[in-house]
Amino acid sequence: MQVQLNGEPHEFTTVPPTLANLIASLGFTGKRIAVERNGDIVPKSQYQVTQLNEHDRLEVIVAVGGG
Amino acid sequence: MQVQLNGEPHEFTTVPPTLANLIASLGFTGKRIAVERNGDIVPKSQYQVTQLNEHDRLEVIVAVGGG
Amino acid sequence: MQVQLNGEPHEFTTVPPTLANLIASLGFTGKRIAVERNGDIVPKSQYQVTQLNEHDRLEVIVAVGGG
Amino acid sequence: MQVQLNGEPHEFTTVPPTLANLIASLGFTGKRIAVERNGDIVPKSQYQVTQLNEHDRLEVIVAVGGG
Amino acid sequence: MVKDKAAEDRLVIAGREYRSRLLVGTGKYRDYDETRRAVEASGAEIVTVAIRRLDLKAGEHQQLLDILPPDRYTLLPNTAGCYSAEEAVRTLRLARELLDDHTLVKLEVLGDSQTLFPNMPETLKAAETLVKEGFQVMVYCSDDPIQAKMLEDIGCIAIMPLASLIGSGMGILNPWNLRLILDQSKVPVLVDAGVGTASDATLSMELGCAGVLMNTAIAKADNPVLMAEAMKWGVIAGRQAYLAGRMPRRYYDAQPSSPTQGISPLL
Amino acid sequence: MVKDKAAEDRLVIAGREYRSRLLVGTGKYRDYDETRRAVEASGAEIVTVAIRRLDLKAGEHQQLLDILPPDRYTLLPNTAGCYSAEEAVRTLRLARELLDDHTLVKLEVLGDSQTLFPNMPETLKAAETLVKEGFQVMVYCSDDPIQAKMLEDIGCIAIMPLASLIGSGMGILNPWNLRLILDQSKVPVLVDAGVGTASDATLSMELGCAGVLMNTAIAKADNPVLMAEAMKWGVIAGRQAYLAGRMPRRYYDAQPSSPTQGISPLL
Amino acid sequence: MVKDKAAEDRLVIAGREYRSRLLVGTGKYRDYDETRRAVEASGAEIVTVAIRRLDLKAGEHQQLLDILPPDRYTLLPNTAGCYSAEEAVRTLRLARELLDDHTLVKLEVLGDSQTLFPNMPETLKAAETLVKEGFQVMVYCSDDPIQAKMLEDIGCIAIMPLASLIGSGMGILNPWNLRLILDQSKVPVLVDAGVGTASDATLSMELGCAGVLMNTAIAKADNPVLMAEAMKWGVIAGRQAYLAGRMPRRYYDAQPSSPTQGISPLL
Amino acid sequence: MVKDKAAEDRLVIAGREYRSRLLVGTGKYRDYDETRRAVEASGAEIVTVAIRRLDLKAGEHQQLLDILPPDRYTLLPNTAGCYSAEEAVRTLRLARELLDDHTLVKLEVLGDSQTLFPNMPETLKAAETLVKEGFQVMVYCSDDPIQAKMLEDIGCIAIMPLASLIGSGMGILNPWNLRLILDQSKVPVLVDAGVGTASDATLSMELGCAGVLMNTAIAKADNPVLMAEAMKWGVIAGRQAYLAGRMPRRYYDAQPSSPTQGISPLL
Repeated sequence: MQVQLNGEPHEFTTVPPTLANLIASLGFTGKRIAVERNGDIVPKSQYQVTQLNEHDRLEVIVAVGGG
Repeated sequence: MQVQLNGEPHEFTTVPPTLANLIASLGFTGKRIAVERNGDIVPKSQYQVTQLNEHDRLEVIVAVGGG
Repeated sequence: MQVQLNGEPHEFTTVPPTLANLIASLGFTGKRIAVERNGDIVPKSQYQVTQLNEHDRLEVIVAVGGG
Repeated sequence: MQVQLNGEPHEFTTVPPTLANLIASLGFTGKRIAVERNGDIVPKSQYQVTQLNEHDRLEVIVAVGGG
Repeated sequence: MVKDKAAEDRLVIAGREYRSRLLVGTGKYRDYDETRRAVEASGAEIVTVAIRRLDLKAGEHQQLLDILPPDRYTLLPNTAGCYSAEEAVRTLRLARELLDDHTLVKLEVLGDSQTLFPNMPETLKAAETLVKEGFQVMVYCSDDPIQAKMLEDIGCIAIMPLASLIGSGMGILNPWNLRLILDQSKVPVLVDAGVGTASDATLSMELGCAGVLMNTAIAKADNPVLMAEAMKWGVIAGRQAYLAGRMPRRYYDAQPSSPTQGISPLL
Repeated sequence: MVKDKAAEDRLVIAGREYRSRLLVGTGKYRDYDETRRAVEASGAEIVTVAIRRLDLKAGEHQQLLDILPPDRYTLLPNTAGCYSAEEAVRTLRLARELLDDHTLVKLEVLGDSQTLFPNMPETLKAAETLVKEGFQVMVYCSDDPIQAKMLEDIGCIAIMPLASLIGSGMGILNPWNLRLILDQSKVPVLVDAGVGTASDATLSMELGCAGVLMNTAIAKADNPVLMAEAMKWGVIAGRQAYLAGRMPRRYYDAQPSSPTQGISPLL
Repeated sequence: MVKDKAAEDRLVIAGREYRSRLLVGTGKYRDYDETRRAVEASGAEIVTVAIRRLDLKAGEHQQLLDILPPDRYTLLPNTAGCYSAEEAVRTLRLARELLDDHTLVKLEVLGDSQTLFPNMPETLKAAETLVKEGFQVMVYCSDDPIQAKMLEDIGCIAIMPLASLIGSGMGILNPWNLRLILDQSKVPVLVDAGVGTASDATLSMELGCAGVLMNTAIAKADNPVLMAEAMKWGVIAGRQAYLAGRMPRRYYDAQPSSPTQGISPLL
Repeated sequence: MVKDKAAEDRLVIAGREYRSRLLVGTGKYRDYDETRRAVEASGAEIVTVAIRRLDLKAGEHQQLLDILPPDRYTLLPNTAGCYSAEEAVRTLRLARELLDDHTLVKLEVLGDSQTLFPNMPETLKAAETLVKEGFQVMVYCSDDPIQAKMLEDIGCIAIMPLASLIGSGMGILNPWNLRLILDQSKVPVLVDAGVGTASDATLSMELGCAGVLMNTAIAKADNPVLMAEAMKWGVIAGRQAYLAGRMPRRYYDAQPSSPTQGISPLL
């Protein structure tokens, strides 16, 4: 399945294709991130139950140094 | 007839009760003024034909020193 | 015996009329002062042996608050 | 005859060897200059009668642009 | 010759050329005679006037406009005293009627009566309406370069940031923000408000401003007529210095003004 | 009428009256033609010149003095380049001879070649000698009010503190010290050195200076002739503003320039 | 005793007390270790972070939040890089989710990428939305007192005007406008942006600011960790001086620090 | 590690190391208790005292020296109130006797009682005599770099130019002249006189001064003890900022503190 991840095409094969599994595949389980799916924020509590669909646009957001 | 002139009650008896006559009674015929009647600007060309009514609110405006 | 002390006449009767005795009479023995006699500094070590004369001009100097 | 002119050796053959003649040879007769000879100012009125000697140190001075 | 360029230098406002880059207000003078003499001494060609209710109790006065012949001065009606876009727009519509379809105006919408600092949101709103209605808007504004750009994009024909608060005489408090506005603007930028003395005007022009608008600095000088003339020369001095291109600042090693060669050593 | 007082305002130096309060140097120009045009444009009536050895290798040049007709300009020979009282005194004795017993001079004794800051002890020494020898000494000095007073007490006829280093164009770095000198002096105080642009000149005059002397700011502008004219107006502007008496600075509560009465409320 | 009042002096933000009045950013450091050491040296308790896309190509990095233990630091997510209200609101909603319903945020909406000057209309719009959504908004803004008041009226909990442009290090360009904002505000006013060195921070606090927020001045010093400590002391110095109440400025007649009585005349 | 260098940073005066770079005077306090508490709070290790006639009418007072234990403070007797080299030399000879052959002194010779500006010719003369007599002279002087150099050449061990007039609290009026003195001096340069608040001290240190000497700014604050502490931190802040090396000033194009990469566009 292909999704749009942070503006780039991203191939993703884990099943089931939940957001939690995608995050795990990125190595970010439990890390402090926020996720937007097709323009809507997905609460952390929903990662397990959020099924991704082909062409979903995902933004994974972190805190970085800034002033 | 009483009108509201620049926020004050103003008694006015000339006939016909045109705006031109009111202005004349104030000694401002031909002077550089602007007039607002009930919130609308009355063009100079209409002074002669503008009949005033009891309780009309009139503003007579001039240029003064300012920065 | 009268001396000029810090610009004022000062009567002084102790004998012998040494500088040390004058200082003692002022209550300043052992205090941090400096003394000028007729324009010359008298070292502390000389207070005992310095005989004062009538009309000597003495300046007794201390440290005070200053910036 | 050689003189020191403005710090440089200067050969000078006119006779008589007056200061006036030296100035003439430089093309500065009547121009606004001042002259120092061996450290002393020579007034303009003395140029004609001032005989130069071998090794005289002469400074010819002008006004130039300055702030 | 380069100097001729300065001789032909003109301020262009709404398509009209002006020799003078000093614009003056007409408020706060002792009387209209002093006003007239000061305006004359200033050499100004554009003169601001305020729009107010006729004072009915005051009797037959001389009118301000009588001392400002329209063939000599371009009048610039302002919206001083307006605290909202609505009031300002109404005032200038009245001014347009008053001055026979005159459309060149100075917009100012104030934020509060203590500082007379501009209310920028209302200023932007009023500017939008006025430009749509065909006014040529010279706009008093803060020294915020972003909002200055918005005003220019709306179509204002001159941007007029305050140097400091109206009537304060504090001079240019933030030349850096003025600089930003000057760098970005394609319409004339004039300093409006805050000038206190001639050097403030000179400095404004040296920064590259197209002109300076002032009132209190002249009217409240001990000798207004003389100060008006001082301002005339101050603006010209600053403009010429700007055009002449100042020497670089260089702290030191200092540069002698007289030649270092040819110094005669002590004999 | 008050303005007439300004019209009759004159700078008095050594008993002679001058209309212009701008004094200019003649160094650092491209050529004597530029020098002449800039000096003319400045309106200056007192012009400084340096005293140097005739350059024998240079051939038959135009002389500086040829472009400065003595009936038009008062020459002010200086001691630029002198680092001791002895050199300065010698230079001015030569100048006196050169200019046919001319006694009005500008004394400057420099401290080092990097800053051209005055050497005040040597300046005091030279001033003493020169005054005794009958010179009328206008003296370049630091902005130290105590030593300025010493120079006045010696008999110098004008005190000329630096605004900032010679040739730096940094403007007035310490107006407060200038203020002290102005408050105490009974002879004219002129700013000498440091002016970079017209507003520096205006500001100097507004502080109450009797005049301004400059060279580099004009000669090293991109367009010296135009800058010379800018300086002329800048000095006049500052002088008139000083005479006119500026409005008081008042941060806020700001004072509206337009009347607060008679504002027509929205109907 | 009066000094104790200073000892108990606290900055209160969103109901929480802080000892430190220095807020620091975390951008522009060489690496996270330098970031950590500088933040520690600064003594800051409130630390800004930016919100960005995870960089997928960068591999397994240390995360910024790992070096900022939440029990030690209050995080202040910002909207740096946002040029519209919409982007800023979205960014802070993400931050709220990211930081587990954290609502204390720094709003900044920029006007353009060259100046990073705030876009005030968009800032006002975003503030309105964010306050309605329950955010506690500390807002970066221009030094316009009228719009600062609007932001306060909307419900922002801290007003944070720029001293000068972000990253410029120019210090406080217009202390007078800051003064106006300080005089009128009932919420804390912090200087945000423009500080370049410790004295800028000290001065900000002396003006009466509740705190100072900075980033570049520390991160881009030659020695960021030492500069961070300098800023800590600079802010404390300024705050204490403000609380201590400075001596009046009095130019002269100067006041001797040593007694004028009791001076022994030369004998 | 670079920070350690700052930790080992010491002021060296007459061969002795001091941790504190703040020197304080002891005049103008309400009483000796306040003096003691303020001096303590300031962290100063060098403390100036004045030399005066014992007041015979005053009865048995506490002596100033009783509150300044010599093992804790280095005393710095001054010549405040002296208007000639002769008086100053005499005063310091008395101080030497008074303090048991103490030779570290502060020389100041004043020009007049209204400004307390230094009399530089007399200062130079006194310095010459004192150095010959074995004194270690820290010298209060004007900000004239040439005469500062003369004082250094005479053998003064510290150059202490005024920032502004004694007791004026006007801060640093001419940082440029200070800069010249700092650039040329091989002995410590301390700002003496004129500091009004903590930021003045911070700024002095950032310029590169070795220390700051003050009195009125502390003693005449509303809360002298708290201001003394503010000055302690202000001096430290300025010193550390100087050592840390400030970021470059760059007006714009401004530099964002947050990364410009990785900004998530609106979807």
